[in-house]
Amino acid sequence: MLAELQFDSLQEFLAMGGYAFNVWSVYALFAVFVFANLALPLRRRRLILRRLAARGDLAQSPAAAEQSGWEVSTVGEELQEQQREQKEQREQEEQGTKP
Amino acid sequence: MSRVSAAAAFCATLKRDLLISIKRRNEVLNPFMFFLIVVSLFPLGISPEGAMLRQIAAGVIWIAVLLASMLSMDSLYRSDYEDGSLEQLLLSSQPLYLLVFAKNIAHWLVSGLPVIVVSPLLAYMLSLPAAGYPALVLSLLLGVPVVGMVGSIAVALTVGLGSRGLILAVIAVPMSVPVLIFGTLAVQNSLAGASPVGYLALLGAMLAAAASLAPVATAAALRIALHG
Amino acid sequence: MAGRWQWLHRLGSPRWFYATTTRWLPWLAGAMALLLAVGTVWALLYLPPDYQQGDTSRILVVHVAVAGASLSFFPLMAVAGTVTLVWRIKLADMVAKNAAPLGAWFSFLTLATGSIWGSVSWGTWWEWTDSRLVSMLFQFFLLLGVISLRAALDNSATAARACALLSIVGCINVVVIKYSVQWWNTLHQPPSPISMQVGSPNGPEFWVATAIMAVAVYLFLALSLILATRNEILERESKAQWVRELALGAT
Amino acid sequence: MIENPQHSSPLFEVRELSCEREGHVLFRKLGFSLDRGEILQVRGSNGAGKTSLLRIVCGLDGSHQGELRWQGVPLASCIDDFHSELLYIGHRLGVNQALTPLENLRWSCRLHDRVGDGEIRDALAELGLASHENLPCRSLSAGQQQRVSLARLLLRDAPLWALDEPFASLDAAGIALLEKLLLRHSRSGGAAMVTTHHVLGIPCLRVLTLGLPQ
Repeated sequence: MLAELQFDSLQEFLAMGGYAFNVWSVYALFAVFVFANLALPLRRRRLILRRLAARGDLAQSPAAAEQSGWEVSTVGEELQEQQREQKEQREQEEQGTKP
Repeated sequence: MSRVSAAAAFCATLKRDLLISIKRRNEVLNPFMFFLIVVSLFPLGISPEGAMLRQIAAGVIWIAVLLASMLSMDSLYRSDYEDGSLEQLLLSSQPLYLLVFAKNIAHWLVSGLPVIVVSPLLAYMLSLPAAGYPALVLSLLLGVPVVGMVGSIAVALTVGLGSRGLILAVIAVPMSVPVLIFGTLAVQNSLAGASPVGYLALLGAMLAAAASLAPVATAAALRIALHG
Repeated sequence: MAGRWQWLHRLGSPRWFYATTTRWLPWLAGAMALLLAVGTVWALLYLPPDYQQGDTSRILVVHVAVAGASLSFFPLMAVAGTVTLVWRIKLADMVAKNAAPLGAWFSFLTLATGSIWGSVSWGTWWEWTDSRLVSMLFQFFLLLGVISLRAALDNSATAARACALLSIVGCINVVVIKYSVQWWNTLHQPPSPISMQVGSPNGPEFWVATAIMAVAVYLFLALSLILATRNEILERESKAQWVRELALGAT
Repeated sequence: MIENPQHSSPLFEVRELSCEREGHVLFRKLGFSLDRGEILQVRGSNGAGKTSLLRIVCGLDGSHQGELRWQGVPLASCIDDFHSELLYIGHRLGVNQALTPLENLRWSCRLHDRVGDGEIRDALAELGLASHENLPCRSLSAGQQQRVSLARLLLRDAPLWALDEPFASLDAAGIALLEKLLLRHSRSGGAAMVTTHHVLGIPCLRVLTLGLPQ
């Protein structure tokens, strides 16, 4: 079922039976569409990799194993320490307002 | 811990929302006035004589209803989000979709019903023949709650955003296209002498689907939006 | 129980996805290029012109292929959305995030090629009574809605799950819109001189060329989506060790 | 964290809780348990994750890793029971500006228990808002609106309180009143998590400090 060539000459092929504009605009749009949606991601990939490589010396993020960022303390010493802090704050405010 | 029955929470939420809408009457009247203004623009914009208006009357009223409901829906969850009541709603041990359904009903009573009641008057102004009035009112009666409930999903998704960029309309209006299509078809069909029952039945089916599924989706959307 | 979920989470790990796609990308790209070339040459050079539409039937080959592919975007995003909401697999969100813009481009191309073809066969660039084109228009609007919701929500975790839910609701909506527009269309069929429903060109060659082009377009869809998702993985996992090594190795 | 000696599991327990916001780690492997009668004060600099922790504990925020248990049962499987025994007051107080305090409280309590208007009036009176019952809340000061939300503490007997900066806009009398309520709550076997920088003069107080260098 070897289909034979439909056009005899290049001009006829380009004329596309009088619908040159329609057919070629569709295939042009299609070509741009395929090229854009493949080239853009690849270009973006190069930019990302370059940016990541430049930041290569970033400090290691802490290992996820040990707990961090918080601590629980019971009342005992915690309360006195807070009250001391608050007393100091009040004294600073008074000195601040006196002169 | 005796928990209050879901029906009691439903009624409490319904009463509360109606109370808020009564106290904030202007927030409710503005969309309604916008609806009246939009409808009265068309005769000026297109042409005053009846023959032309008659053909577009149903579509004009339906599109104006859609746009007005976008504006009125905006305030559905916004004030509750800003003052923290939405969190209390999520933290109630009652099923959230039921409370959302109560809010939807309250919103429909306050903003949907007035539009439906006044639509025959506007239809007359747009010289729609009297034969079309019942179909128009019935189609609005069935269609407007669907628009409200499907729209409330989009409102819930964008509750944290405030109204910048009118993103609600971009998301919600395309979703109400089927209701618009069958609503206008029902009226045009009744004008042409055929019975609009077929389309009203379709709208009824959409209402049943929306009433059962939309509140569940809205509840899920609220939980997602508040996880921010 | 852990075994089954393990498999699912391993499947969902971005690193596994990146490694697997690195292996398969060349084959995918090769197959796509080959089929695309065959399809285009066949459609442009060897397809006999249709007795009714003449050479514009060559447009249909591309239009039908792209239209078919663009119909698969909302189901794809709805499935990815369900996976994001239920199992919270980050990879699904990465795929869905990149599928939306690509889907919008596909829908736009379908509308463009459709109206260019219609300008000849129907004599007008836009025809409201073609239900496929009108429902594609509203799919385009719904996709733009998902994209604008993604852009509007700044917290990425909320944006992922909000867009997932909107994709699921949107997918149902596209189906309902399609049938209501079709129903509406049968009633508003204007009695026009030439029959609006110009039949698709007959002859097996047309359908074979379109089938090849359709497969090529699906491969292109997969390739473009995978490339975009890989970029997304590199950006989101930029702190991971394997990404750092990859970056240093690549440049 | 030594296992709890009593055979019954603690009222509320958090294990291995980690939370990340846009790539920035708030805390990692956080663990504590809250027994009946205990008040836990959550302290930390701004942005340390105090509010996030409270919202995670209340089940409002799902983006975290770790395990939360309510009376030994994982939170996910008893969320409704948990919510019926939890009282959360956030930065946003849940007080609608258009409604009066009476109407606000009638709704927010009605979601959980059967509460009569009489009890609401007594609670408002105890919080010094007797004469403001029927004024719309927008005409009340921030401190007064805070007291309206605190009235819920009297109206609902929820074992677990989660209060986010409850002392924020209170005057001296208000602070004393809230401390009295907290004391009464912990004596009657309730527990509470409070995020505040105010020094709480309450026995059996534990302090969780967030935002420490990692």
